[in-house]
Amino acid sequence: MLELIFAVLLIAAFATLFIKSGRIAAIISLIASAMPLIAVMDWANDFGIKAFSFGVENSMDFSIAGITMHLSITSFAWFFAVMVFSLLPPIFLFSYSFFEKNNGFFPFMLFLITAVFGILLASDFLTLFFFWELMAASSFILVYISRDKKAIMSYLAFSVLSAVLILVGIALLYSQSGTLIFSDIVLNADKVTVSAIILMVAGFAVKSALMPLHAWAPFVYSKADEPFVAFLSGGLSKVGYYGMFFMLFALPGAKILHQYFNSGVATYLLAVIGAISAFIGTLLAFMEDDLRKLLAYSSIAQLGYIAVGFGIGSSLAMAGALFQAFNHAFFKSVLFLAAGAVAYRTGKWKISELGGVGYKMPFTFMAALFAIFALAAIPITSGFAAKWLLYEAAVSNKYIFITPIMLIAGVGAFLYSFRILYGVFLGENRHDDIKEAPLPMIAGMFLLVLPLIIFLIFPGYMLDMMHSALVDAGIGTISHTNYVIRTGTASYNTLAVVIGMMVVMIPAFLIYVLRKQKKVDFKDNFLAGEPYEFYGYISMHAANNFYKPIEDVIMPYLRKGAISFYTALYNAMGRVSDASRKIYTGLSQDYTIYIIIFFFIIVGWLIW
Amino acid sequence: MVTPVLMIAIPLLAAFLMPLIKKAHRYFTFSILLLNAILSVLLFAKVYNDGAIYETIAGFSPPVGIYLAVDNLSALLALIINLFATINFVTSKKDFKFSMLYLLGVTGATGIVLTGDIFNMFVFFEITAVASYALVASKKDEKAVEGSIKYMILGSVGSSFMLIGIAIIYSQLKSLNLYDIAARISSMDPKMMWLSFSFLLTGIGVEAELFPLNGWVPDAYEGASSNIASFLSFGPSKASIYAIARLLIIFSMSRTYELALYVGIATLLIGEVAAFMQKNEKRMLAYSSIGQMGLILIAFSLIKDTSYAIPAAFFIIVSHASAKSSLFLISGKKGFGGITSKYVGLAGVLSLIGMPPMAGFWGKWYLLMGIADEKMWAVAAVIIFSAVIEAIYFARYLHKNLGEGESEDLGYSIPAAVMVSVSIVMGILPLIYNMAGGVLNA
Amino acid sequence: MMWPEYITVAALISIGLYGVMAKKNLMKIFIALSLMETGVNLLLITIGYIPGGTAPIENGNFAKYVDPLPQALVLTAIVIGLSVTALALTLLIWYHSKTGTLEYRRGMRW
Amino acid sequence: MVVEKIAVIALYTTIAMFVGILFMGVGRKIVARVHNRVGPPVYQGFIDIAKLLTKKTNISHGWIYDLALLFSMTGIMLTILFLPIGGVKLLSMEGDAFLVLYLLAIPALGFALGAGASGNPNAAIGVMRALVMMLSYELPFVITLIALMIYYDTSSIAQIVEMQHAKWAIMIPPFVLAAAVADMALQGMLMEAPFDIPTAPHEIASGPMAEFGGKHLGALMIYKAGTIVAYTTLFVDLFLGGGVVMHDGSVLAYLANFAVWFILIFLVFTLSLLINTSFPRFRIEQAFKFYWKYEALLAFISLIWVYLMVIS
Repeated sequence: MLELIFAVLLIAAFATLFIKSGRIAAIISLIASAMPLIAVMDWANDFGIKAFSFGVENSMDFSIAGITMHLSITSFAWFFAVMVFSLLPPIFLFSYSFFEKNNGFFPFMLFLITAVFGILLASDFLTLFFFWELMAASSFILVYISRDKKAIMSYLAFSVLSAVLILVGIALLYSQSGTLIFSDIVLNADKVTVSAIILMVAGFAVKSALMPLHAWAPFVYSKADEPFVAFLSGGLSKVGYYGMFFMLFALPGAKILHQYFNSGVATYLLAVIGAISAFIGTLLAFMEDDLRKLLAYSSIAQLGYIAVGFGIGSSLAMAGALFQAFNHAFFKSVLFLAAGAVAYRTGKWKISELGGVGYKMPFTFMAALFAIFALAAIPITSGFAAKWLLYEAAVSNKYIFITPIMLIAGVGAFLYSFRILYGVFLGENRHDDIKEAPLPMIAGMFLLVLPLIIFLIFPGYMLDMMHSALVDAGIGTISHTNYVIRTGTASYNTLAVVIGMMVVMIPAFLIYVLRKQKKVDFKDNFLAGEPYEFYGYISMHAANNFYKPIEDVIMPYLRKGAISFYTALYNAMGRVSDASRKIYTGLSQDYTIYIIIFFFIIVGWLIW
Repeated sequence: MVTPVLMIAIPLLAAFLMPLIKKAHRYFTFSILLLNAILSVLLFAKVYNDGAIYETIAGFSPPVGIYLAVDNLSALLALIINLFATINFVTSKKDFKFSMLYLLGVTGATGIVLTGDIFNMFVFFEITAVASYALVASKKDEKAVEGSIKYMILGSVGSSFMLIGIAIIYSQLKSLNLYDIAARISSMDPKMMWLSFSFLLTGIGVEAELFPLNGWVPDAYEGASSNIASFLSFGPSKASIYAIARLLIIFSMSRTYELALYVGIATLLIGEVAAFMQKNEKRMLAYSSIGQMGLILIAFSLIKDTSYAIPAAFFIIVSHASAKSSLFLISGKKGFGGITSKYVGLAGVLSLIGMPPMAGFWGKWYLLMGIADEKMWAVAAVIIFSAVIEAIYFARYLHKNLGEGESEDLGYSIPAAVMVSVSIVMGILPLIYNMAGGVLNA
Repeated sequence: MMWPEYITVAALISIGLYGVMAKKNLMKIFIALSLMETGVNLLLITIGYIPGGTAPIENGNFAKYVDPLPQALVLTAIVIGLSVTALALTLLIWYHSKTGTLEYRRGMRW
Repeated sequence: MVVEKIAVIALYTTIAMFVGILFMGVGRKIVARVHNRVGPPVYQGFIDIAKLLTKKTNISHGWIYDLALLFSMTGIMLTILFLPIGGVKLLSMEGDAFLVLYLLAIPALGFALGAGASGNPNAAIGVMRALVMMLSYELPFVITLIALMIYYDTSSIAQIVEMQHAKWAIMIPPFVLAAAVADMALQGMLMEAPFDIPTAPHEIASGPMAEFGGKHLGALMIYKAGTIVAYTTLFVDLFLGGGVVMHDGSVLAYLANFAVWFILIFLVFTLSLLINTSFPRFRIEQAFKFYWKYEALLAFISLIWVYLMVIS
């Protein structure tokens, strides 16, 4: 069965490579992408969750070039697999309408899925790295389709950086333990192992866009095709975190780091990096005018929280981190898809050029609205439960630096949420001639919203899902019922919040919303009945330079960021390159001198 | 009935018959190359099954006789050279002289790989080198001629050095047979041994594009027409780097391996760094080739210590031969211009930077595993650095070629696609094979 | 030892190398290359030479053979050198007809 | 049991609203006196709200616009439910300070929706200012909150209140500093001068509320009343022991605690009003700098102080 799934994915990938029509390719991809999801659902039985069963075996060995690749599912990989593969059918459903022509999105997306499936199933380092690279390659081609220079260059450079960091890490571990199979590896707290763990965590962090290694994200997220970006931000970043989770808790690297440094300084550093990611990502997000860049920085910020959870490493924090990962997978996919739907209808990306889309595309707006609530962690969404767990974890460990930064980043999320709401969906109605997005797009987005609603009322289900992952990783779970989470010091009852909210909302809803009234043209609001032409064309849309006052204060401090650092590095490297090429003077006389010098040097070196 | 001699003799004879077959020379040459490729497949199969072949020519026994020695790696290299030569020749549109030179070049490269005699190696070097000079110049414009002249000057200096090295060895051991030399190398006067090694390394290093002996590389690649640049990158350079590997095995001393490692690192760094900002596409690919040769040399320098070195070198050679040759084939015009070129470019670049399912992935994997065996972390750092540099300039290369530009020439891009698919096949063939088996079992 | 021969070899090779390194005119460079090849060929012959030895023709006097192999090698090397020189001159003619000079115009570098 | 609880909750929220509306009137009176005016009667708030709620609105700006009201009412009501009032824990065992922080942000997002849907640029600017203000004052406030959490080793407000039975937080040296910081944050939360930037009536026509009228405005006034109670109660709960003076659970204790709570929030509110009357309005970036530079620094000093106290 497992071979069958790989075979179906690959055959579908090759088939779609030659299909011109985006519609047919989308249907094929949709069916193919359901295969791993079925397998994942099937494996739920293994991890304490009752589900239907097809009898998909959960481990398998391939032999390649004299090396055996071991595949088997583990509880933590399963948890990540659930979140990653649930995203795919809705995304392909969305793509059915998004792509008129198959521009290469479908085949490489399917290769990407194959790769991700392989990464999550890998139980030795060769398999892990092989599929990791396959993922990097296929996602690079998906970026390449976007034709944007910065996106292509930064993505390839950082993909390769991540790959070689991981490869060197694997090599270091291999040199220490002499095996590549996860279950056989025994780690000691020595220098080589510790550097291997750090290198590999850094390598995985590239994919999860953690702060100093995030420089590719704004470019790629803002230029590649939206369905792919939805998966990149929702799914692939989680694969990076799966790698980190695996290194730190399954292997278990965190303990080794702790032993080696005699304190939790290394993991604390990870948490600090995550918190700074969240903080700076948020600040950059709300000052961004490009909708997709805004979402990119918001992704960086939201993903930072997961790193904080991993860094703290207590059961609370891990539950929060995994919960946050799950939520982020869904709400960010919805947001990117909604951005795609908006662009599909309007062709615009700049927030200052959009406006009033929500009046014409109410269902898209509904989906996006709910995703934004989850993003901002409004307590009526599952987004809050995740962040609550993280805050609790941070404050109960008395992290006086991380906690306020995380909290203020959480507040900052409201700022960019409003920017999306006001700038794109509400405000001045500039798009009288657009229609609602096509049905498959809406269906795709609502399918992705569904889990957010389920886990809003029953966060306990989510904690059940991650239960075996956390137990297997030796972290331990927290006490909870279906709707109450308890920590040592506090508890959070979603039912109380939701019922309380309903009790207040329903009467107000009845009083204020269910009335028969005349709808006012929104233009009357700010033109006071004057004809529109009276002012000539004045944009009443205040979304341009929206946070200007605060931007003026903050920006000077953020000007020297990671991206400008990398640009400077690139330029410096360019100068070195230009200088070193001067060796090739174009004169055979000089080259002969080099030969003589080389000869005498090696003679000297060898004889003396 | 497959003997390695045929693989040298047939194209050599065919080359000299060429003036007689002026009209159908392209079909003739192509069929000869195809025959050679088939022979090399059979040869590889034989060597793979029965072990290495040692064959003497002209009846003398070693150490005096001419001697061919074929092991797994050399059979593979012969296969690659002949296979790519066949594919590459499809793009040739020149007259019979070109075909003749081309056949000579292939003969020489094959001979370098298969021979077991150091002076024969020199002769084959000269054959392939003289053919390559002429081939580079065959474009007949100023750049081609200038590149060819530089190549020729440095090549001649290099061959003189090589001959001096051979003379020193012969004066000491009275033997030219590689295995004989290898067996008795320790009986040489150490100073003479080091001297001869230095001469040989310098001499072969010129052809093998090692820093700082590679001054001709960018100019010759830039001047040459696309298919000749492609030929240079899978033919002479690969054969020469293999010759250096043999040289290292013969002078099997830790100092020589160490030296090779340092030279490899220097070559890798200089090549990649120089390519980083190079705007001229062919020059960039040439510098990148230099870097890759350094990588191969690093892999070879680990031969003594780790069993990962040979597969690493092999996969990098395959990856580089197929990817760089195909990139050269589609280079030389504005933009990829078509879907075939675009995917060839992508696959080539992905193979070079070592991503699966290309051969380059396995090269990178085995190389790093070998380095792990040796715990040479500084080398690992250099490889990280150069990989990132390489990724950046190849990304820029890919982006630059995205523009519409001229439409692609399928006569070039389809052979390029076939070449690059060799890299893919080498990377994934076992995988498909196993998965098909798995499906059947289920 | 045969110092005069070796000194001649060293001198020829050095002069050749000097010419390749220092001369601007491509023709002179190729002349220097030929000189260098001559030096190398002389080296090969010197290696095989035994003072007082005869030509390696079978006449029963085995001990006084000059080593025949180097001479065979030199023959090959001379042929190769010849072909290289011929090609070089062809290229020079082409170069001159394209550029009107026999020096590098330094268009190709870096 | 459940019915009792619901009855208590309903009672307390109603009382809280009345208190809030009363405070609005009192506030106007106090401000007027400071300005040396007579001012409206203290029950003016009730009159205004009654009048507005009886008005009929004939026009609609669409359902998104109405969400503003739903969200603001919901947010503030829930906040009150999750805060202990005079030691009475309504729902505050079911959530903690983080929940309260986020619940307090719901109205802001609601306003964002409403302002956006109304299409009025002034409203958008007002919301922008409100959100920036939120970002500004939350930093120092959150830091003081964390100081409290670390000191009492809990994040539940109810437990923080309980643990202050012996000694109010404000009597502990570092929390004097923290309370001063939190009071300035409170000034921002209540949108009183010098931080009345978001509504700024003369500048941007009351900002987010620009388009609201009739029943909507009435509901907003109730919301405003709710915010006064909620924020002052939060401050009292955190630093002044929630106004709890008797712990025996008798009826008398209930009454006494309630009375003390009432007095304390009145004092806090009055203090805020006095600051309000004596300062002109900051610009938004000045407010931001004020909170993030000086306030945050002071708050952080108190946090480190507390941290050192706890770990030693």
